[in-house]
Amino acid sequence: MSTKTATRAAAPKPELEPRAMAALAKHPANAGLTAADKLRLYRDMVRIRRFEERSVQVYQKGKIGGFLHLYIGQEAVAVGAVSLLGEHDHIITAYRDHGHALAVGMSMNECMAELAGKVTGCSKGKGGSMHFFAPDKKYWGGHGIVGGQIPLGAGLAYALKYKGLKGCCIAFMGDGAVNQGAVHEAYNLAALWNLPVIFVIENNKYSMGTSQERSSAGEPLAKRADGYDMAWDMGNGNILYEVREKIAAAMKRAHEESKPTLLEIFTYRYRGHSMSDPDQTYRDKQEIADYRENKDPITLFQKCLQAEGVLDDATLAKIDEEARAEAEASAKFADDSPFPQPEAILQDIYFEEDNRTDQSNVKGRMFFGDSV
Amino acid sequence: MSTKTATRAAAPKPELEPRAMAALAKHPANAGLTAADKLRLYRDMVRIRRFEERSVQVYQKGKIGGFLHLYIGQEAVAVGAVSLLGEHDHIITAYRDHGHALAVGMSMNECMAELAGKVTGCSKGKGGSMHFFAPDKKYWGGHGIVGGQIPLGAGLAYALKYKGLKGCCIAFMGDGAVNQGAVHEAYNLAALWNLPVIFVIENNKYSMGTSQERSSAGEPLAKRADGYDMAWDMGNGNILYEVREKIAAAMKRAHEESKPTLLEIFTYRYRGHSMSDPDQTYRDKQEIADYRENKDPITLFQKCLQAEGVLDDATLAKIDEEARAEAEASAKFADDSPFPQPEAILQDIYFEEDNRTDQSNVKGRMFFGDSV
Amino acid sequence: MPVISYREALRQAMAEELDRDENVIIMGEEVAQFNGAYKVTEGLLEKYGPKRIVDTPISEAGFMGLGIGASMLGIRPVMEFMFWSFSYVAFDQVFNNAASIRYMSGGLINLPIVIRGPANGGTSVGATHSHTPENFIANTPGLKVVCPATPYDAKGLLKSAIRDNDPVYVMENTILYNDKGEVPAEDYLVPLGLADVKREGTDLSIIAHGRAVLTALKAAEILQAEHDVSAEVVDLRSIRPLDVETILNSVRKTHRVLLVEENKPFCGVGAQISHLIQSEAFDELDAPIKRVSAIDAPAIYSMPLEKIQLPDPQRVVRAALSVG
Amino acid sequence: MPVISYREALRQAMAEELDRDENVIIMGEEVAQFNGAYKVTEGLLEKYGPKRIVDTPISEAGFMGLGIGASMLGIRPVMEFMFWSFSYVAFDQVFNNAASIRYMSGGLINLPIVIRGPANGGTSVGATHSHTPENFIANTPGLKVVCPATPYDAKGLLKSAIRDNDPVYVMENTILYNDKGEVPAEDYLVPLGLADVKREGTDLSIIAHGRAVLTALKAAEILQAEHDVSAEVVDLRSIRPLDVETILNSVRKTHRVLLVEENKPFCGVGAQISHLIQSEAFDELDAPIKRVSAIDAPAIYSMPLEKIQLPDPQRVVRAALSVG
Ligand SMILES: Cc1ncc(C[n+]2csc(CCOP(=O)(O)OP(=O)(O)O)c2C)c(N)n1
Ligand SMILES: Cc1ncc(C[n+]2csc(CCOP(=O)(O)OP(=O)(O)O)c2C)c(N)n1
Ligand SMILES: [Mg+2]
Ligand SMILES: [Mg+2]
Repeated sequence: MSTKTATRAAAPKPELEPRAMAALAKHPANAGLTAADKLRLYRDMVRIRRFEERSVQVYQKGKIGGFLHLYIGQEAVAVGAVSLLGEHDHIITAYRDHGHALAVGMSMNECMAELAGKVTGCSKGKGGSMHFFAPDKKYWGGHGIVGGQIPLGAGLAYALKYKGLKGCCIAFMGDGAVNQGAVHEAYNLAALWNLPVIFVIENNKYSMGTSQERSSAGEPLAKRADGYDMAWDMGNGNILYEVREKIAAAMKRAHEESKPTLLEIFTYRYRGHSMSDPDQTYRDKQEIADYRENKDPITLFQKCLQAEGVLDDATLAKIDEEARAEAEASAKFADDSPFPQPEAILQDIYFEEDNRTDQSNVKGRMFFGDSV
Repeated sequence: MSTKTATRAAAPKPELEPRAMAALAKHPANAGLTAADKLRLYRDMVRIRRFEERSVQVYQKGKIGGFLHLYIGQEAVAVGAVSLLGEHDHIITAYRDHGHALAVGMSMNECMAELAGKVTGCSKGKGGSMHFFAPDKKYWGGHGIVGGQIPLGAGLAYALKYKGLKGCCIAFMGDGAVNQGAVHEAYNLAALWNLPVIFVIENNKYSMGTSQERSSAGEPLAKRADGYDMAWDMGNGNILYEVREKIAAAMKRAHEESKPTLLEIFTYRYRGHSMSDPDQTYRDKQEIADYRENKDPITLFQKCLQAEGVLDDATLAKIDEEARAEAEASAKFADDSPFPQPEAILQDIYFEEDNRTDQSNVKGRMFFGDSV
Repeated sequence: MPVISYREALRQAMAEELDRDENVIIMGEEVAQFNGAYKVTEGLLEKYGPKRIVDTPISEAGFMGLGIGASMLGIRPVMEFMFWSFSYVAFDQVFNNAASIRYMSGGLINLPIVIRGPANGGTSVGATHSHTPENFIANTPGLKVVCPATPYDAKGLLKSAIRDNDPVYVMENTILYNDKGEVPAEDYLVPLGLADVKREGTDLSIIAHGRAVLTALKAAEILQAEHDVSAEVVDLRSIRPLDVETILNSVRKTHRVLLVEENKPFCGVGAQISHLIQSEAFDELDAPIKRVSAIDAPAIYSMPLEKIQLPDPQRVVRAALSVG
Repeated sequence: MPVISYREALRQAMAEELDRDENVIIMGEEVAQFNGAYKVTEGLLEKYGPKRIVDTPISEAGFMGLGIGASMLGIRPVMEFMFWSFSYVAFDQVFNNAASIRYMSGGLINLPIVIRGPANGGTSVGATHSHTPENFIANTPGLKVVCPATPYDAKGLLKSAIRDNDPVYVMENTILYNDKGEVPAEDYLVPLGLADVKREGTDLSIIAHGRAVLTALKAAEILQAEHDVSAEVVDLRSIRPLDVETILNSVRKTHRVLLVEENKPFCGVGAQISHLIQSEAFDELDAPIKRVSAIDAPAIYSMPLEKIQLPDPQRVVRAALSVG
């Protein structure tokens, strides 16, 4: 039998001490960043924050249906990871998907319009908050079933490997998703077949109202990778440079060895699980305040860039203003956009129906009951 | 956060060296066994072997439908584990379930009749080879879907704990079952809620035609328990005393601490996956011969009992003869028994239908289409 | 009679059965400390404690299997799927274990488990969150399924389900949770398999279940007021067992049938009822049976579009008028 | 024309498509080294190698999700469920991902994946191993489903399915694998959604799919020989899309209908066809539509009983004679 051992972090240590930004800046994953790059990273986080805040108002006006899960507090994870994506690298995530969407370069307009169920939305108003997609930006959603996207992420990596491309897939999930069986099946498949996939647990401590302690035996959650001899590591998700450091190492493993990694990134959401969560029963106001005041990823990175001399007050104000203006404009864009036509209900279900010709190899009736 | 660590075997070592029977005999789990006890254990293994061999002939005469998965080679696992069950201890297993059935005390008659689809079968001919049940003997089946019985086993343990009984459930599965998501979900639930359950992987090296190496990343399979801070251990399933030693330790943990254990017991099946497996593509004849000749659990225990002076040649012959006769009689019993009446098709579906009275709280039509 | 919400009716049903039988437990995601994703179980943890009101990890297959296993030993778990859509990850446990074990054991085992939760049609949560698989459940011998439309039925059916000794699905509806209605203070049961004529009529039978019953009732009012059509509304309440007699009696009276459901059309519940009526009351039919279902697409997110996708009173009225 | 088995026809379909398109891969449990649990994929590993013929662990949800994910990037996986019954552990991946992603992305993504495997009715494998969920699949917009009854159709439909750019279920049948029939040597396709009148008749339309077509054909012979009844047998071949025209044309000719399927009755495919016929050809019907399905219980193990439980020619004959 084989005697391979897993690459793993030295000591499981769930509550990570903040590491010095200055040192992290010099890490090879970050050392090559230009001032412009750093400002773009900063701006991307601010854009997410402002977009989410603006969407709250749209929601409160009753213009967004169903659920709205905000990414506020977690911005450094999506922005840090996405900033490393190369030509053949792809991502997929769960329903808390706005941050990733904006980070890959989707416009606020198409995102806000999607929230409002408008035809100008990224999914033509058909997917909603939980189901954003931008395949052209190698962003494969936006998935509502907890853990259900993780086998898909393994499949994207499988396709890349099959095609001989030097790429990988980053598949994000929450800390609550680790207890879905399909996630484990994907761990095993990825390790068994050496797939270039990076599983990222965005551990924000809670799945809805359930703390990690109440849902998951054993910690850190990433050490479950050991059972599959899969590499794993942990990182502080409030520190953008650290996210990049950890993702870069995993990407290297994926690109060069075609091997998977399970990364647990510690982060925090300030708002309730979704807009409908009263957020009263399961955590301390003090805990939230501590994160907001002392560990906010945007504030930490801002201070760091100020210390590095990359960010001055005027630029800071300008970035913030632009992000606010863009968010504001997107709310207007969404408002001004039309809802889809009723006929849209029966479109985009089957490729072959949407593109049916006389030559099509599909006959017969495809839809039943009333039409629109 | 908690700092609990798992109880675990010192060193993962999948290919276990045989341990000296004499030493194992003195282990507390075995020291109390009387000569009569030991003969009964021996006899139970022989009964399983003879039953399975006899069923092959019945199958070859075309009298058994569907699949027939034989337990030959694995007898020490079921017999060893079951021999330790106390008043409130229960078991559940997969479709390779004849050995466990006989070990808990089901008669060969009801088992053979079930294989033959007869009304005298343990499930009245409704379950077949894969679905034996004997709730009165605390044997909860016999389950056809790989891994599907493992959450049920956790549930049986849950019920015992809920009722305040000092019992446990032993839930058996194959090495191929460990890659089913539901199994992992059950691991987590058992560890999180401290359920008195013992998960036993009967690792016979293959799931159908797939070797462990080709299906499972990481070894031993039991170490996946680490991810859940669940205790785990491994044992040599060819040595009955060792099976008892390992199960006894896990039962102690279940009974006294109400904690789960994941046990990986190494064993081997001599025959194909089922009677329809040509057994040509995936393993060496040599490997089979080696197990049969050098590691057979019955032969090893026989030699041990002979060395202990517990088993003489006459007794040995008598046990074997009686088991053969019992198996022979069961084949005749099955043959002589009638098939169920057609009406049986629509019985035993709903408790409330089977016991419907005028006072019942169920009205309306329960079955549709043709009746019988 | 006290007027309470559908949500409160369900909660009362659980509380009363928790009081009555110590083997009854409530289990599911967020049912305890969070008071339920839709607050149906609010206050139960405080009253009954964590032994009986149990929060689970997000492991539907695992905890559903666990509940099924526990029910074999006499526990009576009332399991919550937060949405029906999430039952799909636990499909095997329900269909291969809950539905089949009694049969495969030749009747040695029974499984007194209740599986409840809401459908989400009309709440703009998209395709992954809006499934209504009552037709799948009812297709499956070994399972029972009820779909209450009113607070009275919700309480009476859930209590019957908890006392029933077989697996019963109680399929609720998110949009109905706030609906109010009269519910007796004293103990009562609504038997499984008993339909309810929610409105008497003579010209047409509208047969529906779940929220579609309310849509049908609104349509019946419009039909009466604006078109002088007297529609009878039959609420199936229970899909399996099915009250065939009440259905056929209504057909014998009106000779015209419209079936309404929020499910997708192909092999939906309406298809089965349609076949049943034409095969058992063929000569009573004066016109083809019509159906109204969700427009045959995955659930769309966009709010006004989803309203169009689901049956609404106007579409039901149009369909009713088109029944020959 | 060469006469080959249903099994061989499926294998040829896969081999030809593997040759035609390098993005086609075969994946499932025991499909490669073991040559397939039912030997459908025998020899493919040897010919195409382990990159394209891939054995998986027993992780249906995981590998089905992986196949779906890979199909988003243009791989065309032909996934095998060893039995349909095992698809239940992967139900979520199929229904929430394969069926919904195109829609939820507003048409940006398509999923050219084939999911194939056998139903096991009639092989004495018991309730957990005998499910036939074609009605669940067909209920679900976003999925397509075909059920070939003959070697010719098996090959032609599987090839069409592999070239189709949407998720297609190809639902085979264990008992048919050894059946022989004529299959052209040259490339051909059977379009999805095209029914086939397998026998012409004038007195009664027997409409069936999958193995029930062969049962219907045997019944039709008996009806002709012993009862002088001329039965037409319509093989649906495809459930979704559905060839409504061929169905209705047959009804317009015979005015009497019997529906046969191996599925359970409640909300089975026959229920939908029944509704469709009565709603679109009400006046053409001279008698109520009858159905023959599996007797409404979990699949029984006992061999002679299972034969009774499933539709057999005699039961079909009796039902046919009872059609008014
Ligand atoms: C299979 C399934 N079960 C339950 C839900 C309902 N649900 C949606 S989000 C959620 C909590 C997930 O928490 P986590 O994975 O930690 O992600 P976070 O919300 O913290 O980003 C639950 C239970 C679901 N969407 N899918
Ligand atoms: C979910 C599911 N997938 C596939 C199968 C088909 N199948 C039956 S047994 C088996 C192999 C199981 O191997 P293992 O768990 O090692 O048990 P063993 O046969 O060695 O006792 C497979 C793939 C099944 N019954 N259930
Ligand atoms: Mg979380
Ligand atoms: Mg095995």
